[in-house]
Amino acid sequence: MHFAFDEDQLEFRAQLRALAEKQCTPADIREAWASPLGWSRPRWAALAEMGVVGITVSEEFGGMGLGLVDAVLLLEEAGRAGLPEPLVETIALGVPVLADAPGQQGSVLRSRWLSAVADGGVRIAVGMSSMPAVPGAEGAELLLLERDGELHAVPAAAVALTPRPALDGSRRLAQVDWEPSPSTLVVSGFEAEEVLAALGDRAAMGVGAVLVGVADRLVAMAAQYAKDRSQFGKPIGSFQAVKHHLADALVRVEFARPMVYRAALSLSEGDRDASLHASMAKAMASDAATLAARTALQVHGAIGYTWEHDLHLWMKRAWALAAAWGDAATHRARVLEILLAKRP
Amino acid sequence: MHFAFDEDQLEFRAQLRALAEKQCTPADIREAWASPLGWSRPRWAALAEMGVVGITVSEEFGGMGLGLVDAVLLLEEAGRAGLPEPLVETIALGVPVLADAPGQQGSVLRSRWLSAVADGGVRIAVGMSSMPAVPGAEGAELLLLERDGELHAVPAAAVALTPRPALDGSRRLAQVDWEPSPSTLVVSGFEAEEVLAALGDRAAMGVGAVLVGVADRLVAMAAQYAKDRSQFGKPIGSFQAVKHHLADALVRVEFARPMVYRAALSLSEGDRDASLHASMAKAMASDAATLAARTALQVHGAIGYTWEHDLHLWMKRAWALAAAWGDAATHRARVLEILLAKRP
Amino acid sequence: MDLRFTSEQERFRAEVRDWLEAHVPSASRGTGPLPSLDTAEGFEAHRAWERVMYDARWSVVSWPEEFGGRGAGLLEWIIFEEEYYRARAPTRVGQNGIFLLAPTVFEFGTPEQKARYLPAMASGEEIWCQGWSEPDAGSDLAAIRSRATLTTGAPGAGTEGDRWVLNGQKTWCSRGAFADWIFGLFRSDPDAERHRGLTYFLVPMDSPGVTVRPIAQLDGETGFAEVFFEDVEVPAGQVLGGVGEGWKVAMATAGSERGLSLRSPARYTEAAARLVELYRRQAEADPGRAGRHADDVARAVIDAEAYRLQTYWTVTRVLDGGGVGPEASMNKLFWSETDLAIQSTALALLGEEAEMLGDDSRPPPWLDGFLFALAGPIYAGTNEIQRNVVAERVLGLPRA
Amino acid sequence: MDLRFTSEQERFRAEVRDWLEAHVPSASRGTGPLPSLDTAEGFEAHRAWERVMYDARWSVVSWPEEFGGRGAGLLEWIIFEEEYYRARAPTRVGQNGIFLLAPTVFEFGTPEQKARYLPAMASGEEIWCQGWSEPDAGSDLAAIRSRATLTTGAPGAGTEGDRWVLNGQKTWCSRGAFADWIFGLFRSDPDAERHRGLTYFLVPMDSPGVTVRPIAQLDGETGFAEVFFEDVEVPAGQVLGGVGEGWKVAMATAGSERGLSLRSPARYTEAAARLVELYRRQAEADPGRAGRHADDVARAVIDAEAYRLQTYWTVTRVLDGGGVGPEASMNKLFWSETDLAIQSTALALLGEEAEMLGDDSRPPPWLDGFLFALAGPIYAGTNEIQRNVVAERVLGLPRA
Repeated sequence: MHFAFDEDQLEFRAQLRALAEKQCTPADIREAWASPLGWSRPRWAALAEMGVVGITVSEEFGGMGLGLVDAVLLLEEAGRAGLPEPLVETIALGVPVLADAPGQQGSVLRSRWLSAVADGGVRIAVGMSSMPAVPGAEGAELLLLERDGELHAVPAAAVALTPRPALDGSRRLAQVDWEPSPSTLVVSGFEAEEVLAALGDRAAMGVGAVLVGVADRLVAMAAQYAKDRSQFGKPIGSFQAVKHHLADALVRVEFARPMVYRAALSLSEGDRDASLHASMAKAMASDAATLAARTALQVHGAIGYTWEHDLHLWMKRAWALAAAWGDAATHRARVLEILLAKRP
Repeated sequence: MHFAFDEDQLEFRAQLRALAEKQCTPADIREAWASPLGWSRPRWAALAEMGVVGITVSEEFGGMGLGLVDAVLLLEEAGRAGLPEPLVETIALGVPVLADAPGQQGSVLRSRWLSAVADGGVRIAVGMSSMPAVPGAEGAELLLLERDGELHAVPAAAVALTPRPALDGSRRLAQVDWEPSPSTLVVSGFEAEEVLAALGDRAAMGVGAVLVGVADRLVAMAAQYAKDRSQFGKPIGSFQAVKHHLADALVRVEFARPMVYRAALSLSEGDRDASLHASMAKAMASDAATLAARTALQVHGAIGYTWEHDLHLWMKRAWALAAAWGDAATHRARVLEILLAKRP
Repeated sequence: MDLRFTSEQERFRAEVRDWLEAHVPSASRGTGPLPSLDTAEGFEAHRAWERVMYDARWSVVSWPEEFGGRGAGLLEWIIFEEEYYRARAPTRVGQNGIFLLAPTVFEFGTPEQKARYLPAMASGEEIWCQGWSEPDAGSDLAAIRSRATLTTGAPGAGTEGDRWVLNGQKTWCSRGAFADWIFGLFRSDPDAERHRGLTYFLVPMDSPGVTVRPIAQLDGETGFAEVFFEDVEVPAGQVLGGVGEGWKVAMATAGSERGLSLRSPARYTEAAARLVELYRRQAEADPGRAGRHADDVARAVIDAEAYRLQTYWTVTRVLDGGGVGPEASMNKLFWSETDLAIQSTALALLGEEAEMLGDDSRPPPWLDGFLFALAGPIYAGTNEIQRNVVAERVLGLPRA
Repeated sequence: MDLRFTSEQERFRAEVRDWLEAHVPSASRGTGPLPSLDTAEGFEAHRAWERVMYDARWSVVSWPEEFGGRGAGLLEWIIFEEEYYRARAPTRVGQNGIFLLAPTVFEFGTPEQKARYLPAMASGEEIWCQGWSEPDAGSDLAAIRSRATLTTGAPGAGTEGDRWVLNGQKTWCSRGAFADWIFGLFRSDPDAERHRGLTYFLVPMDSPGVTVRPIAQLDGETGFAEVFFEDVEVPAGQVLGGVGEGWKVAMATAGSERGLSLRSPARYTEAAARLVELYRRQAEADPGRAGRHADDVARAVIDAEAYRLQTYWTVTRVLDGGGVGPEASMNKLFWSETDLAIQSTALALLGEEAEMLGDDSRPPPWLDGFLFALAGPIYAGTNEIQRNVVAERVLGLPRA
């Protein structure tokens, strides 16, 4: 029992934080929102250079060969920094699918794509048929797409995209038109069910990690504002209503965090309760981020309601990700379902 | 459109309030809790004398011949006063069932019971087969009991009671053993469905009215305590946390109240949306009372957690009635069901 | 106790409904929906709609006929609003003037002011924005620092009588980007105690010295603005109420904003009805998913209905000669939370679709409604301030 | 990162489990459940159980062996607690002493005090109650007025050295009705500033001048008491920590109460597991009704698990040499709200059954648990106080 990160993991996060402080200021995020792509190729390259993008790619293909426990701290940091780059899909969803893809097709996929991912030249988008549109489809070189319970790996050249803009300016959704074929098939049948379930669990954990980072930033911004802003002759943070709002939000964030870390651990260890843990984490992270957004806006008042204030850059991320890959209610329903399936 | 009570109605409430101030002090309530019956025969007689007990009994049988709109204000007052007497069952459930009972049996029931109700000599208890026990069964002379969708009127002599004490010392529940017979049958079949549905709606409204009164009293007690109690050199009511807790509770009570009044109006007018209105009222009243209890206890702190402080006399009533005749979630589910059944 | 309308009121309702049915801009008629009123084009389109309403005497039904109204009662006003929302008619671009300023003009204005301002307001010829908040006076409204200085006879202008010179800055002026006039408070006596020494002014936005900086909201559009005043000259006739009486005058207006008149329940009951329809649709597609939000749907619908009934309750009291008082703060808490509950629940029902913008890159109705609802607990006195008011003035708890 | 226990720890767990299985009072063995510990009879039955545990060295596993413990680590303590709650073993009647006082004795006690008090506490021979609050010192604990006056050589008593005379009143003393000893703060220097001039005393409840007034709780039983002190003489050796150091010493204890040691997560995870079983049962009987509370069940279970993980997170930090600090206030907020959520949800699932007492006229387990949970947000520092602490000491917001 040692529920903590090791020095290397913390050091890696510190590096990412340093990079983000330089290359991902609010002005940078605004620039990304206004750009055609929604994120920045040079920043992606820097993230690849640092090893972030290839963190889960095995060393054989030039990656760091690390696992989800290493990745979870970086994803949380990505949320805190407001990184516009769609990291979760590549790091926590796409690479592990390719790494585990069975058979000859699996080997082919790995040699074709994994080195390029680690080099920063390839981004992976992931789309389920239940999704109204696929996040990060534009700018992705490889799309992992589910249809009728089968999972396919489709190169960008083989899909047609219809952009569907979203409230968060760096979430570039698109409807994807494509045709499944034997050459794109990664896995089908019962095996696909397992792969897709694991994918969903990793998405819940990965998005949950980003949400915890986003929530943490929202609370921090609001606390800072509450110290700086005065009304009635004193900082608004000295009013009990403001204090209690923020304390409640902070508590929800702090208790969501270890749940997300544990989900990463269980997923990386193949724990038989990994799905349970992933859903618990996403439920808490979604709610923590939603509450943090609500609280931060209320503490800021009108200024937080403006486009020119930076708060909305994180609020909109919180709302979008809280609903992505299953909202809190969905994951709570799944938690209860899993628990009831266990005989006491 | 004139959504208000008339002078007579307000005057009747004032009389009941005056009676309660004299005859239903907290000490009186404690005495009732400690008594074998859970309530007081002399007080019941006083309530009958004033016309409260017979408010819905027609003048033909010596009652006031008034309706549910008149009764709702008294039931609310009963909640505010913490009256231990089980008024709802007699006034809002039993009497209207007897008044509308069909056929020859109906006439027999009315002549046998209604005058005695108005005189204060008869109390009516009501039990559905879904209930774990029947409130007010002990001390009732007449029990209206449902089994297999039929409604029966059973004199106390024909039932065997097993007392099941409850947390609220004046709610004397009992399991009732009885045998349905043709001579006890009031209504069956499709007609019984309607009678039972209307009974449930009146119960939701009536219990909702008591709950609003209880909630109102809880908030008032807590507000008074917040003015009287000092910590850190000032009244605790000057702390924003206490203010905001109480403001939130008050708002829920104030907005539940007109919903209950409207439900009474719709039920008395046979409005086709009466069930919808009754469920809306009970949902709001249950939640308002639960929140008021929670808030009042938190504002009082440890003193409110004691038996010797009066707060628990109302808190326990709030908890019991919030669950009786369908809790808030049950009534919300019913509201949505009714709304969806309407075609847009 | 009676919740029915008279047959005369029902006839009034039918008349409103018929007129709206025939005139509300709509896609089927090729006249709508109007572009967002937070764009220059949309603002003018909404202004034109105000004129259409005014010409048919529907823009200010509760005002006296001489100012363009129908002298309708409070209940008729509520009926009008119910029909207006049911018809999904355009947002009232003139609402700051009509709902916030006009009650104050009726109460404090001179006959000349009433004649000068009210008809032009009712017709949409002059759209008003509000000038309450300042950068350092938000929740603490009495901290206003914008100044009004009296000068006698402006130099070289050949004018008669007293004139005031305004300096300072107002912010969060709703509709400020395109409005014609602004109303607001300025400190006319710098030595007086905070709540005193304020005066209520009416100022044309095209006055020399007025600069407008539009502010983009969460949706990227300029629903409000900062307004800067640099030696803006205003004749004495543009003071509303007495000099130094501004706080009292403004509180009357704030009472309108927070209370009954602006927040017609129809808005929430209509939104709640649409929420039920959204639920029905989503439940047909995926009952399990929708069912997880069933309780929230019912809760929101019930609260909207409770707001409606509370309004009838209050209206009855007002018609019986009573007042509104600090209960207005309860209303504000309730409608703002109800609105947010309705809109959040709708987004939850929409799930992953909720974040998507429309083909025009604008938030579609539910997302738009959610963003709008988020402002509810903030403007017109934050909900924290309202809870203080409820605790202190309704429950009698001591001030801090 | 590793959430597994070592095989040695798993052996420890097995040993605990086996012992508890063989010894926990139970109906099947004819030894339990014990009567309520808030009755004289139940108190003694619980005391006897403490002795059984002590004799097998299970009563204070984390204490050094010389005082009756096993010198077990923090993780072993958590394992022990997990098994203790899983076995549904009796509530610890000695918990005020073991969890609140003992950490303070270990930190501030003299060797003589440790030897004198700890083993008797561990064996249940001496049960302690706490004397923190006073009628006018609740949330504002530093407002304590009970006095301690120094006298040198008590008159006619033939004693040696300094003695203190205590006067005043303590209230909400948990277990106070039947306890043998009380620990608490008294004002030893009336002229010092509020937080100074307090001294921490250990006092036998049978001292002349001590009067106990049991206070009945919501369930009618006397879980706490008022304790009156009238010229109660206490020798100097019963001061814990330095004279005038009482606040500092007490805060260490309060830290234990609010923080990690008292609130083992097992209590909540076990309650949550029972909640799932209750849900299963109710859903079999009436899936529609139970389903309406499914979301709350899941929420409560998830929060209980979050509390468990947060505890592991904190324990790891402590084992790595870190401290707990103001995060303890977050824990207190979280466990108290989680407990209330679990218990309220259980009552909601029980519906109309929830209000019914058992055949012994006592609240049955869930109702009892709910009543108990209601005290959570109040005692050990109200949740309002805890939110202040979190806001000020974790987020750095300014004091009022």
